[in-house]
Amino acid sequence: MSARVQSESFDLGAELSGFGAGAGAIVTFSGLVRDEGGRLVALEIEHYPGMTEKALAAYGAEAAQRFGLSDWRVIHRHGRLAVGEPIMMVATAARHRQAAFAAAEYLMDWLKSRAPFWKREIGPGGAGAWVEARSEDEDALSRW
Amino acid sequence: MSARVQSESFDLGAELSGFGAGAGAIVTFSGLVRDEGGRLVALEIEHYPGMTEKALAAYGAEAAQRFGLSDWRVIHRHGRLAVGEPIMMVATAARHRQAAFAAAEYLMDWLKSRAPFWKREIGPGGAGAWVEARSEDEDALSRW
Amino acid sequence: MAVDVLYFAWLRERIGQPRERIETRAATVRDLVAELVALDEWHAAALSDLAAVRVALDQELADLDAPLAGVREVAFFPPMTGG
Amino acid sequence: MAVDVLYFAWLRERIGQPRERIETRAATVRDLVAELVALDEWHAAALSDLAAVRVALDQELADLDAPLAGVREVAFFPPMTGG
Repeated sequence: MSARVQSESFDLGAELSGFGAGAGAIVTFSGLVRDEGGRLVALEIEHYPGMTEKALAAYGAEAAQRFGLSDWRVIHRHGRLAVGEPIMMVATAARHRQAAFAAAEYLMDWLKSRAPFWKREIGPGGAGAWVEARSEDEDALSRW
Repeated sequence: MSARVQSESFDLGAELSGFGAGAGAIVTFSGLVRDEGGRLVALEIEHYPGMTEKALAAYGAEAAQRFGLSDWRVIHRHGRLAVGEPIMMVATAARHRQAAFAAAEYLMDWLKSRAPFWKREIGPGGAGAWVEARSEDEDALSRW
Repeated sequence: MAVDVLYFAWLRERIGQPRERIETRAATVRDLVAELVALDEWHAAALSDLAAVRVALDQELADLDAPLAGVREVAFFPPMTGG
Repeated sequence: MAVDVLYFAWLRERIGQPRERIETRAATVRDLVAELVALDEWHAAALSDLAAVRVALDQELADLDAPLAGVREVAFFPPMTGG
């Protein structure tokens, strides 16, 4: 049961070692930097130190209670992340698969629209546009 | 894009190394042997050699097409698996998280009720009951 | 014609063997089941409740009314519990 | 009272600084925005379209009509794009 905000990379396999012991179902999500057809070389991720950690821990605890998770983990990076690098991950452990899937999707929907991170595109020529929030991401929250 | 049936264990982290390169979203599910409150020491999993491999490959290919996956992997074990060991995993890679989540859940729903595996409980005293199919698992298929 | 008939999980245990070769004139799976049930008490016990039995023909799921023409391998088993 | 006002992403860039200390008598976030907009053209540009601005009070998401009494840190930023 932990939330981390960090600039260093992480290894999904290493993070999962020992995760969810005793559970029947483990779901993970990881988000990676896409090159958007060659338009991007990296993303620069800004965040709100202090609030970020609190928000991730709060959403994790909420998901744990709502879906009866036996374990959960959230890691989100900030700073400059090259194409192909992991941006973040969530992992959820529960008795059955439905709860583990639902909790991972719930966490992702909250992180996308309610955790204080902002992505900026970095192209071959340097810093580009701030990524705009997608209305689908906002809409996704309404299902919970 | 691969399906495997094997008696050996596998390491989720190792399986994901290089998986889904170029994708933005990776979802994994892994199922582990639960001890059911101390009632079990292992599961024995029987399967239908020949049909199993075909079924897993077919469901994977179907999910890839339906959800636009850039990569997928299914591994399912058979034989005697001790409590805490991984039973199976699916991994899906797509551009966005919705497709990756939906494809992983779709694959799990198919594997649970349509792939030729049968689980038997092994208690401290030896072989016990065959696990009965859950009506929720059958119902889960109807949503697709 | 001759078909290989395979059994899995508790059907295999009740019948006492994992496979057998059967000479049959059955037109459908249901007809074949009737012939098997008539063989002995073990087949009868295993195949008594068809709601609990699933069928594959040449390794593809099928239903009880599927035709057997050209089929080489018929498998009977309980509802699957993978994943 | 004095509050620390923080800006992130393009709001930070338009305003030209990540934080500032503001003496204010504003009762709500909306009142504070009005005072900030009156400061100079950069604040006005950053805070012109409030539909595109999100607010946190002491690191908790809040809305524009939330009261400022007792608040020490106010943050303005665009819709979040984590994950």
